[in-house]
Amino acid sequence: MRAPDHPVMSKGDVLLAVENVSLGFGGVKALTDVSFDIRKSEIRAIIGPNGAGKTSMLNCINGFYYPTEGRITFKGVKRPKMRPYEAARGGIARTFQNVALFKSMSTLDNIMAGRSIRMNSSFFWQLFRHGPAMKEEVEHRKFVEEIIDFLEIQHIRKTPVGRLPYGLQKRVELGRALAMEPDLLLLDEPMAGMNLEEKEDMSRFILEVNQQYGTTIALIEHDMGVVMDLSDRVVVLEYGRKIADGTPDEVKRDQRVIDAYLGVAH
Amino acid sequence: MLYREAGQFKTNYVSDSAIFPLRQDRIGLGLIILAAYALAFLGNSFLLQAVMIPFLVFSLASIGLNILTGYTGLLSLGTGAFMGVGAYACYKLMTAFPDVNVIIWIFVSGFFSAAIGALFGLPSLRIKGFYLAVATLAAQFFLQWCFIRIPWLVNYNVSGALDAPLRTLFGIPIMGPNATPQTRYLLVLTIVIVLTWLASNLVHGRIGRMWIAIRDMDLAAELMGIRPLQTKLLAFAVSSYYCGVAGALLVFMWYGGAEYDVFNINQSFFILFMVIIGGLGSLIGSFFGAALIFILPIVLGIVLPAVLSPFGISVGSDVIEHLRFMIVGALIIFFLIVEPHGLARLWQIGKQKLLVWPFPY
Amino acid sequence: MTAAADSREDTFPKLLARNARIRPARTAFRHKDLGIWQSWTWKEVHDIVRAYAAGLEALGLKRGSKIAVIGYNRPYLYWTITAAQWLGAIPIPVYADSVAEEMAYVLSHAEVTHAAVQDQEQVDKLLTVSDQLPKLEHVLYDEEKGLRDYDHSRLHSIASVVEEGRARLADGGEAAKIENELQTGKGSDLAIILYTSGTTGRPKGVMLTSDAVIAAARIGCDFDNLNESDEIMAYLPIAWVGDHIFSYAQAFLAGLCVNCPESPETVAEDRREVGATYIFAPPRVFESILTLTMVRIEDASALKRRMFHYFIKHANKVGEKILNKEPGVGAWDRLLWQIGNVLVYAPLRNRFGMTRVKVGYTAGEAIGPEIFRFYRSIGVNLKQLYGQTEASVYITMQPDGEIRADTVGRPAPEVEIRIAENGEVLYRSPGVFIGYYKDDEKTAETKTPDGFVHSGDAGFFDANGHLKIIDRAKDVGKMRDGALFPPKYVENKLKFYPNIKEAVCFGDGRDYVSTFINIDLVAVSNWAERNGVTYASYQELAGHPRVYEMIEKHVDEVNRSLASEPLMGGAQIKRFLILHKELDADDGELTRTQKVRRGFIAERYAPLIEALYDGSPEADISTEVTFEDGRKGVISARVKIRDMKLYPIDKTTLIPEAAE
Amino acid sequence: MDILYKVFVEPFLFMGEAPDLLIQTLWEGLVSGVLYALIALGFVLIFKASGVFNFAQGIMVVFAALILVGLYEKGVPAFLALILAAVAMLVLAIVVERVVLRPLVNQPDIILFMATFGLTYFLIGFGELIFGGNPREMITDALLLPQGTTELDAFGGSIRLQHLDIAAAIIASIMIGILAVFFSKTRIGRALRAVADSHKAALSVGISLNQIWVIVWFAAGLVALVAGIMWGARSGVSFSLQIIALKALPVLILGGFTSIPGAIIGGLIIGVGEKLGEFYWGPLVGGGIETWLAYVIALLFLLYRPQGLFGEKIIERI
Repeated sequence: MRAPDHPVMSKGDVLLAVENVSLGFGGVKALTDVSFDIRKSEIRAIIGPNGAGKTSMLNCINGFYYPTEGRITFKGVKRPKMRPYEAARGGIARTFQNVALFKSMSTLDNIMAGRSIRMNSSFFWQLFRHGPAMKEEVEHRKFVEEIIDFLEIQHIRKTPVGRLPYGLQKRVELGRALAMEPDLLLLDEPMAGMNLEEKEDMSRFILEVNQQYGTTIALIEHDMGVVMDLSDRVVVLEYGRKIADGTPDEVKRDQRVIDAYLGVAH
Repeated sequence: MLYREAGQFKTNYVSDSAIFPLRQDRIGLGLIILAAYALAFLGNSFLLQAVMIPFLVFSLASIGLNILTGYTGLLSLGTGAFMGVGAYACYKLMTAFPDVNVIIWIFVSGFFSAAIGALFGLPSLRIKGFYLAVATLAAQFFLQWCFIRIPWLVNYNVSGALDAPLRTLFGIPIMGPNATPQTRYLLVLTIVIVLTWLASNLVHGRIGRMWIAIRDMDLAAELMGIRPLQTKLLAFAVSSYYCGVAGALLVFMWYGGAEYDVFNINQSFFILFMVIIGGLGSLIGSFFGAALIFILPIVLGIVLPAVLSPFGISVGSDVIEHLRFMIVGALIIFFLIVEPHGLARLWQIGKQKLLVWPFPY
Repeated sequence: MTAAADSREDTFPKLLARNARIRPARTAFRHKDLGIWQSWTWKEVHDIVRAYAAGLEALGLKRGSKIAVIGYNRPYLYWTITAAQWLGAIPIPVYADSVAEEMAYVLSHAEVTHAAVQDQEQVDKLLTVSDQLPKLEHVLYDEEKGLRDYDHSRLHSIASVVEEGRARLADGGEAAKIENELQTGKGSDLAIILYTSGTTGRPKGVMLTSDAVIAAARIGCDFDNLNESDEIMAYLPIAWVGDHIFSYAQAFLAGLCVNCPESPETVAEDRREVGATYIFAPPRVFESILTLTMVRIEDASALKRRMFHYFIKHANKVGEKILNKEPGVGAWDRLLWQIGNVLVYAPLRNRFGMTRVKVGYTAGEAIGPEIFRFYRSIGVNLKQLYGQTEASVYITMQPDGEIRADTVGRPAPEVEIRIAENGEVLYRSPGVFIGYYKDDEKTAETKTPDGFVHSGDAGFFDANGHLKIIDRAKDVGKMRDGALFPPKYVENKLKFYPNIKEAVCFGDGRDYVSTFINIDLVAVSNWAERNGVTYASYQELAGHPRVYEMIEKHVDEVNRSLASEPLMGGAQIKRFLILHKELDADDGELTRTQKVRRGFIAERYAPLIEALYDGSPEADISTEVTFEDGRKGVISARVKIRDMKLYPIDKTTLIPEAAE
Repeated sequence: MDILYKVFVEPFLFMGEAPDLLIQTLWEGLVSGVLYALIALGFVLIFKASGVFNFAQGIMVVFAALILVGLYEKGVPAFLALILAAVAMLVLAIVVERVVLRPLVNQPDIILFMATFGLTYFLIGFGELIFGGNPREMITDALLLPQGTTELDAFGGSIRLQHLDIAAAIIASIMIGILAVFFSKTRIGRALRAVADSHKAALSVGISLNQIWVIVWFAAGLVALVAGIMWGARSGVSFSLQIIALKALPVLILGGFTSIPGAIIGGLIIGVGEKLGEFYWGPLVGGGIETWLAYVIALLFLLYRPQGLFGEKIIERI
């Protein structure tokens, strides 16, 4: 796969910084004064018990919500209030906790749809499905096929995703996000509802994406176990506040984390 | 059963992403088109004038609405009005520039309805579902009001009606009272085939995927960088273009002349029926829907008296009309219960069955 | 053109050069990759292989060195074989699914210096056993995925080797050297070593010369008229002799096109897309396709189901005769078959991906006659052959018009066969091997001084001169009266009935043959439903008198069929019982590959065997079993035994037509 | 500038100059607003309980009125005809539940919406088959609805109040009141509210979903009957009446699809707004803007507040 569009940053630089972010809906505070950063080419996990504000955090990062206070800097630039598609075009891709695929489309078309932002042949040629339009279609198809190959989903290439089992749907969703060639990939509970084998597969893919393409990954997990093996650094949220931040080992030893997880069945 | 997939392998992406990858489908399509052209020479004027021309025109309008409602998931009740815009635009253009071939004006008139459609599509960014339907209803009633209140649109014609002037192509009358049903049928058929082909190209490419993405999961689509407003407006524009051309054909190639109330709210509903019964998100479904909703009542009008008379029930034409309403209504409910995804789904299932024959799956 | 026309090309690289010359633009290989069938013409293949050979030479591959080829069917792995042969090196294909230890044995036994593998998985396997492979210098891989960060000092992508070779070929001297290597190769050179897994002991390396492989390939090509317009699907292990002959040797010889599937999961679909004209599959593949067909058709609407069964029945009646172009089929029956062809047979062939099949082969083990006939009756020209690695496959084949379900055909062209005293089949042909690699003792045991090879299988020729294989020679026992007792032969006859899942026969050194039978739960419960037999458990069903009655009919038919074969008549089943539980690998009764462990069963069910031979009408047995959840328990049962009527052995009429 | 003056200044000056006309317009707007609200109520009832957007509400109005008038013409006493018309609406509710709703349960909204289209067509055909397609007079006298006009002298002019309008306003208000009480005070009413929240909750109250559907469709039928009488009395009973049902849409948009007070207030806003617009601004563009003004008002309102007047702010989640 190609190098990302912004080669100016190198491994270890801060790709995205969250500074004192708070988010409220009416009277309810989902996030309170959260700060952390995500560095280039790392796997960063955001964990916490249910209702800790993990998904809200992700939604802030990709522009779906705008923080009520604080600021988010991406690639060194403070993020203005923006529409989600602008964040996507800026290089942030994501998957969703409850798979949000385009149900009626095939695996192939879903991932092709992920290429939409990189396709720009004119409407005119699209009308004729020839010339530049077809050339572009073929070019991106090749790219998508590589993703399909990478995720080992050749056998479901032309199956409508609505008919796929959950585990495969999650994989297709990852493929769709990869198709965007993001600088930052957000994964919202990528392993939720999976069996052990599927979890292992998914972990392998996440690691490979990170290693092969150097994609920066931020992932949310409810379950601590998987995350600890996978991530370089972990930030722990509880009731919308950050309670710990560090390497998996540091976090594991943190008393507040242990307390937060006590009594939480998982 | 008829399919032989064996040996139909693809060695490049162009042929793999063909719209009809299977040879048998291509042959079938070719035969249908051939038959449609042959009909011009085999069918009588009644068949062409009263059945085929309107069927094709309504199919085209259905394709238009299907692009918006079926592919992009935006419900519209303003189809009739958008058709009207096309018709009035065509009339103005034809009469203002009589020297330019009318076929060009038919295609150009669509751009006017596309623009109006996109304008009324603007609220679609903020409102969805039935709420959006109300926005399109505003378009319907407002435009209809314009058709009545702006006499300029009909060149200050006292009757307030549109009429088809005589126009020719290579000396053959193609519009107006002298144009034979055969010529008009051939013209309409060609236009419909060309526009269907273009629509098929669109919905199978990047734009189609973006539309479907918006329909299936608009938030996910936006988070993938698809601009919702542009995509929706494009759908409105393309959809209205098709409706506009259909409207122009409706008035000038079928009726030969019409008043504003051709484009009333009932026309909008009529087209919507076709789309739903035919199948949301299917081009071929648009043809099926048009056939069922338009041709079925005609068939009933012929069949019902024949069926009822042996029982000594002689029926007036008004009773036939009422029965037609009832039967169409009942059929709509029946089809929705049997196959809510429309005739296109039945067609799909049928094809799939042939493909896996003799197995059930 | 048939392959026999050209005989100057005595090695595969030379055949490749010839193909590039006489059919440069014809497609040689296809591989479904990245969603489409990537294709290469003979000329392209030739250019790649030539460059590849140059690249391999640069990596130190020399005449006589060995290179392992490990992976699924990929064009570049086939080309590795050719490139190695170009240089006079010996390719050693290895089963891709073998575990690292097995692989290490073969690789170290063969003293390979190079290995070309498919992907990361295989590279990892080699890395884990690298300490056992001190001679292994370079590892080449086809798919780069996951390997980017590996140490590349001894690891190369095949593409980079080919590129390197291409660059070197730009130099005239190098090109001449490579050309020289090509010409130096002779037909009598060792072309390949194929390791046979073997049921016992370590794998043995079967050494085959180019002459042998090409001669064998030619036998097959001429026999069935294969030519460059044919297509084959390469999906069986490349280390297996069949694949080497069909998808490699015959492809190069006849110029036919080799199609590699996308992945093991997509073989069925890929096969349908390609529409191969020349197919090969072991019986279990045909069997599972048929089973799936029958299961699926049961879900079809009643009308379709009736239509299907009606026409299949009709095909059963006349289909084979029509395929064989035999006389005696009435016009009406022909018409009916044609209608059936439109409604059922042709669509079925389409679903199976067999629409364009010119000839299909099955071999390796016995195929059920119903299964075999089913395919032939719907118009698939399926044949059987009997072959071995040591013979470069071909020993016997079925000529057109003489195809029967119960024999493996006549000796293939240029093959001589004789039957030893103990029933063992011996053969001699131009395709036979030189010997086992580094195992002269075994070679001497297997090859007679006059060049005949012990097949290890027992068999006999029937009245029509067709060979029938009955069992492994060492498994064929003798009954007390001296009659042959081939357990597998009898068991297979039983197992061809769908209601019988497994059968275990006893009789070696005994007065008569007796049998354990395992019913097939799916088939029998279906039967029970149709016949109003109610039951609460497997055990109850197995012991049901009406089930016994039904199985008894099957056994009786088997006896009748055995009686009609002079040599086999003594092995008729005198007594049988139906086991109260399914034989299960979890209980150690079957191997993991679902083969019966005869000795273990004899031990475990000793009381039952005793009862079979002491005349008692029933016997008690209790066995420990492992349930699906891993719990252990004991089940006990009283099992009934049935006595059978034996038929007089037919010594006079040697017509094995009534084989059922 | 002239345009701006004509649009933004002159109409208001005119209002101040002739307050009697303003009051008259407001009154007329109020009356039609009440009737819009009544029709919208029918929608809300069904939407709340079954999630179905009942396009057939309009034809139900016509159908109910036609039965009433038709029976009366056949010689049935007026009030008996009224009861029989109500019974007919009950039968219709049962048939609809059996034939349309039950087989389509769990289908997407749009499918159910389309089914009510089918129902509309069927009822149009059926109604015309039985009663013929000609417009009828509503039997106002027989139903003891008042006729005549009262003129009030006030605001420097005179305001004409049709007695019928007064009656309509009163009856509609009573109807709305009854429904409000029904919903908040009775067991079934509470169950209906529960069903709007969750189908499971309704089941726990011990009423089957099917029964609830019959009840709401019947209630909507009764509302339709009342609306039919009122509209019929004002402008005759004909199939063109069904188009007024579409007017209920902007009302619903304003008021929200599930809110009864919303429907009432929405109805009034639309009714009054429409009449004011037509009277004061209509002449600027040649009149007749009543046909679309309601929709444009709703549209503009939607752009400002997509969730409607009484809807909660939608927080989208993913």
